Amino acid sequence: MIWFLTIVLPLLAAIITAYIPAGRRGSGFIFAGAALPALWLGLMEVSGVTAQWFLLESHFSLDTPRRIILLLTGILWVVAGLFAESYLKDDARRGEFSFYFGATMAGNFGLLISAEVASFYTFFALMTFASYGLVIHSRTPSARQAARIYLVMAIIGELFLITALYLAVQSSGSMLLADIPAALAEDPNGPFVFLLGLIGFGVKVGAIPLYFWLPLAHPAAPAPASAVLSGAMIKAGLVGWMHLAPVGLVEWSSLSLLMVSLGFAAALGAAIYGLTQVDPKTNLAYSSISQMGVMTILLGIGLYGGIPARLLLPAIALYAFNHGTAKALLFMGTALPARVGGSWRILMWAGLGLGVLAIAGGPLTGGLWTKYLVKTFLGESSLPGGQTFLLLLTLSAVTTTLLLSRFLHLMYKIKAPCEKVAPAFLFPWLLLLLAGGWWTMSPALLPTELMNYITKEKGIMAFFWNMLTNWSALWPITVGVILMALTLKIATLNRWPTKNPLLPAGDFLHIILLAGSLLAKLLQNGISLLDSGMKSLKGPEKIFYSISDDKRTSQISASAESILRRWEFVGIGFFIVFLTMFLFLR
Amino acid sequence: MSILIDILLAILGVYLAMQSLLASRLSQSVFLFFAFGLALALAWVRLGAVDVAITEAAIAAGFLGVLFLDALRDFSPRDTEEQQNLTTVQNSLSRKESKSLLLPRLALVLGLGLFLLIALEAVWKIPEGGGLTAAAETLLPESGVEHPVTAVLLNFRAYDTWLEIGVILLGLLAVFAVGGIQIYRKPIAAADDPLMRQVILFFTPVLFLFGAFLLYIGKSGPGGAFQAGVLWGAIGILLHFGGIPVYSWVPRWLGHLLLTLGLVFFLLLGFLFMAAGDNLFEYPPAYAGLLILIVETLAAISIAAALTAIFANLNQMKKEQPNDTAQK
Amino acid sequence: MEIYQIYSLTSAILFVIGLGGVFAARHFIKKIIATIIMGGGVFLCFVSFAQRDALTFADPVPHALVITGIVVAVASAAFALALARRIYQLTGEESFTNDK
Amino acid sequence: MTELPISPYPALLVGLPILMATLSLFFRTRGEALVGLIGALLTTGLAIMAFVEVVQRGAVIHILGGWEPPLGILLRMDPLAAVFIGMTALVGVFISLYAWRYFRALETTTGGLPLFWPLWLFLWAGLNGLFLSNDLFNLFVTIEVIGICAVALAVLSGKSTALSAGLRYLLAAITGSMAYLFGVALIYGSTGTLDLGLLGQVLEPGTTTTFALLVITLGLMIKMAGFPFHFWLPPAHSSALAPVSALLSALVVKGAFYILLRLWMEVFGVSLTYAAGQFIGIAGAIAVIWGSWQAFMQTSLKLIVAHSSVAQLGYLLMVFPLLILAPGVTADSADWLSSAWTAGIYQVISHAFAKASFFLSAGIIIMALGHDRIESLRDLVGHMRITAMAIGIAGVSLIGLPPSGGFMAKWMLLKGIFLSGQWWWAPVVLAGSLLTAGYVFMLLRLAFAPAREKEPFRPVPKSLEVFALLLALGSFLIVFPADSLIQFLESSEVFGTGVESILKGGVHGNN
Repeated sequence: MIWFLTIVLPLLAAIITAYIPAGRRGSGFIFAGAALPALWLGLMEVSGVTAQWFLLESHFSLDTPRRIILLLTGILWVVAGLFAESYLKDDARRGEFSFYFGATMAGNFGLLISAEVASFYTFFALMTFASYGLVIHSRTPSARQAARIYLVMAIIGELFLITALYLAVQSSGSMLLADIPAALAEDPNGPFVFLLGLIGFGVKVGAIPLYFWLPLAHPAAPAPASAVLSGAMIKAGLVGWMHLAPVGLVEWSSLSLLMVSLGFAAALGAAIYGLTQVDPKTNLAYSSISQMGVMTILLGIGLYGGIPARLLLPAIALYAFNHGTAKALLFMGTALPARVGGSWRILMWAGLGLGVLAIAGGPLTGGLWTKYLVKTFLGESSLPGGQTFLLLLTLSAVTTTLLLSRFLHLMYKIKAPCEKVAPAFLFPWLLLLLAGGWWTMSPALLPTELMNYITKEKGIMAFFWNMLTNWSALWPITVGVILMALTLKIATLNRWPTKNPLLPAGDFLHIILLAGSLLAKLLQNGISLLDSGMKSLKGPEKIFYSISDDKRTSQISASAESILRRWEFVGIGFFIVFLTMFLFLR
Repeated sequence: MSILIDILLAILGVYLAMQSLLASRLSQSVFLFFAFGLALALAWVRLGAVDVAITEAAIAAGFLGVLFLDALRDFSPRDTEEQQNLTTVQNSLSRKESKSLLLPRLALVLGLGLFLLIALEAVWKIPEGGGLTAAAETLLPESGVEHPVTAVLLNFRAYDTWLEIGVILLGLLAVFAVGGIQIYRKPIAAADDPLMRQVILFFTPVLFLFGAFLLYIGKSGPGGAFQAGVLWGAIGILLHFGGIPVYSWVPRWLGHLLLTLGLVFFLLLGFLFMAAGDNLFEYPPAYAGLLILIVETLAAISIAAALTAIFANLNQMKKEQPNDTAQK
Repeated sequence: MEIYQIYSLTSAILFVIGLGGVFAARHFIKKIIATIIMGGGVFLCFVSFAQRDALTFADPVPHALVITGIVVAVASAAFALALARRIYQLTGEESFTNDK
Repeated sequence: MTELPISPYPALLVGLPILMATLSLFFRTRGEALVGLIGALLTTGLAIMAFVEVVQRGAVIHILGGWEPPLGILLRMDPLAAVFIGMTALVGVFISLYAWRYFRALETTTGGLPLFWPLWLFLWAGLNGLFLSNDLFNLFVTIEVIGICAVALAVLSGKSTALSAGLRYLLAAITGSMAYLFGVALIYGSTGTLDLGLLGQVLEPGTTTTFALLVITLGLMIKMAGFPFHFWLPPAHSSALAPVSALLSALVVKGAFYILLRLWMEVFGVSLTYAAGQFIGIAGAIAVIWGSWQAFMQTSLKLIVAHSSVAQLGYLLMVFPLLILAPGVTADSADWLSSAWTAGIYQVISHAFAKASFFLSAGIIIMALGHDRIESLRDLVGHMRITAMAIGIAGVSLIGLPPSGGFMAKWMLLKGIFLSGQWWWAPVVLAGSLLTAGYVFMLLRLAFAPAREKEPFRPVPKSLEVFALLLALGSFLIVFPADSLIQFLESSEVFGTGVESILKGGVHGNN
């Protein structure tokens, strides 16, 4: 029952809240209530169920990594729901927002608890397409552009991942997701199928080079939606990877190296590119890409063999949990500085600071612990160049700190209101603090096996208070902060852009668009369709539209159709079909 | 000797069919088509299918011929193809078009030729099937009629026949539908011509009796509901010509009753026996002959009414001003 | 060569003529006539087989089928004629224009 | 044959709608609509009862006149027919409700077009008769009933474009049925029977059978607008009134497909070859691509939807290559047959729901705007939320995104394609989906876009919008009983069978 409630309640909430008249309150609590079954499932272990009447017989169950992520997701949706109620109090389209919000929520929960391919894909698609409504919510030109690109990328991603899932089902001979990794490990085509999945889910994860929609779409949505997009939904792609990856069963060295190097490229590159941005939300989006890079690295190690899935996957989930709560904290935090005044600001800054520390893996935070997990596994893997990777990981802590202190600086520059006020959504936000990354160390989430493996009987608290680990976590952050402080204080070094981003957000996209438009131009020249020319660089689908909207194209296809509509040609078609089939049948 | 007649008849049929499509004047086309229908009717007679011959002559050649002739008044009297050829000469643009059509037409003819060869082979090589003559012969005594074709039509395959009566009604509804949104209008009578009226009034009872005879004889020989229906329908059409629009005299409800009588009675009778535990259209053998005669009579009335109404509607299409064009 | 074979071969020819007429004729009326010629071919085919399978009487089933078929064909032809006349009345077109 | 239980439902399913149709002729506009609607509701109820009967008792028959085949005619309602009849009833009842309201709204200007009701009920009877029929000639009569009704409905508006399209449609339909009948004549001549069940046992391969198969197939392909015979469909479907367009594309074209499927699988197995199946598949594939592309190029809503029908019907033809096995493959070892059948059935049902909803929505938009140029769809979301939602949902089902019936169909089709190793069809399915996504999202993008200038949206009865939405939702809801539906269908004799094409002559056969 609770499994169905997990999905049905958000859908109900979507419909109910869409009809709450403007000015009335309560949508927040409805959403919070709708997420309760998910929280319950995240905390308690409930045995799975089978629903024969849904799709092609659906199964719902959870394993440890997905349970962790479900808990994270549940928490984020509760908080975002509460936050959204007061954040969007005066928004004209709040009903619509609520509808998409609830639908996305149902999809997000559903895909996490699905144990077989059909319902997983169904809910994945529901989440993907419902969140289109969240991205386009503000209807500003930039939101529209972001939404369009989001949609195009989502469809491309869906195509890849349905193919991957499809082939995986073929190879395993069962619809159950749990059977897939073992089957792929055996299958000679396994790496290829996994690569397809890597691309398909990579769109959602924001992996290099498929991430370019993300810095546009995440900031475009309203703050609570950005928080769930970046905190929870992005993890859905990760879950997809985890479903497909035969961790610990294979030694696919090239795929593993590919994932690790792409992960590092994301971890370092995105952080550095993010520094050039001036919008705090874009900053955070790049940080998300960078952090997802770290998770990509972890999963990549798993494909090299040696580390069993029961240790590695929970570790990835724990890392995701820490990042998700902290990132949601920061995203929602972007709404705060302009509305929080007086002494409330101390609380706000404390929260933001804590979030930044947690992501950078600062001392005495949950981030420290999860980063330690990464380090441990990276050190233990037999991957060539392991030591270099460890060094790079430390370096990424520096760049992350740089990026996030830049974020804090940008936030600092937002003008505070004069009077001493605190908006209603400060409180749900504070609630998120309670759900912070420390939970990753609590026995409720941390599997005993993993804890024993890492801490070697010393216990988690001994680790937590260990001076050495705390120190080694502190210095990269200090370096980062000092670097940022120096560049800000010393005028000659202060080259930070203030008005416009140094480089456009969605970097890679512009290269694609450029290449695409060049290609389109060539195509047009080639078939002498150069008539309208490329008017604008609005989106990849424009290339298609520019061909289809061309007068010549429409003339040609219309006249072709009108030829097919003439009786003489229908007759010729009749005889061609007749004679061909006669030959085939004789 | 007799085979020569058949060959000549076959050649005549093919020639008339070709000519009616190739004729340059539309009126020629229609007349040749009329002749084709009669040639076909002769062919049926040669093949021993007298029922089919009567039906063909009455409906396909007769009724349809009248409809086509009536339509001729409507279309432009000028010669369509000829005129097109004329304009082709004058207009270089359309000459171009006809040139561009040459290749497709050649391809079409080639395709037709190959299709014909294969069709001939298929028909030539047809294996002996045996048909259902034997089965019909054994079951004929149970059917309640003596003529096998009537037995098949109204008993063995009564379902097809029932649907077919429905199709005639549908044909009328469809003709109504073409009239656009103004339906159920009263037809307008033709010009008054006293001489013609007299002639027609003279023929009316003759036709009626002949129809009734065909209906009754259908039990034991060629004839039956369709043939009788067409003859009675011919009365309505003739009266319409003679300025006596029966169709508009009849009140609306009666008109509809006549139109649907055959179909509905047929079905209700079937339902009645179905309620008694039989299958649809299953008659108790003892009453089968009588029931079939009643069904046939009502069906003939409905067919006659439908044909008259179809003709009346088509006939007055020309006269009616297309004033609903303005509403477009 | 049996008598029925003359007619069954003729039926194939008539069918092909009708088929060609439907595709190649321009005027509405001619297209309609072509469909009826097609139908005539088909019915001839049926009846020729009835003659072949005759015992004490010719096979009655094809006869009945042909009577049904003729009536159905005539109903559709009457409908087509009504359409053609109405189109001519409204637009003055006598054949299909190709721009649509 | 007679061992199957006898039931009165098959006869009632044909008789009742015709009875109500004739009854409705006796009333004036309002009364006629009321009688028509009651008739539609009664027929739906009857269809549901008949469906339940088949669920409980398995396939049932009705021996018309008490004469058994080959002399008599048999109506047979097996699970496959029951599913088609049920689909017709479900889609039909929503369209009827819509039509009732729609014509009430039009009453002031046009007199309410009362002919719609008798014609629609006749059409319904024809469809039921077609699904039930087990006799080659009776099938001809039913497709003629359907054809005349369909064309008469299509020209109801009386506009010259509709009339011209209607004549084209009618001539195509007559040509198709005459070709079909020619094949029937040859088959009767060579076997002496018309009953499908008996024919399947006695038909021998040979030139005559092959030729008969071809003219029958071509005739039916003209009727179902398979490529390259789709020439009549877009003008006819786009120029008809909204409820009529919905009926035509949701139900009428499926009738020809149903016969084609049953004849190929049940009767003509002896003379089919693998290559012929592939060829039909190619025609379907071209239809998918061409129809979708044409839909994409159109600028008026109804034309988009009509061209999309061409593409969606192409998917149906693509089922055939999967059902005809390569030489050397036996039906027992071909484990994709069930998927291919499921794909076909689901494509039929989901397309019926989605396309009906699409056309009904188009009707609403025409009623509100007075035309259906797609530029005017701008800000549809703001004005007609429900209709926009219906278009979106129906569009998603057409694209084949989950969890719609369209997804089910495409998923099963892909499954069949990969299992059978005929991977070359897969790109077509994907490309078709992509192009469909192209025009559906083009519409949705416009629906979300802000209006350039305020065009007056006339008020439209809310219930119309609701019926369109319900149909769209139906295309999703049909996924839920998928499992039991397939199980139910599997008890049908023909479902899940394939044709083994070994040693049947032909290119892959005995040379």
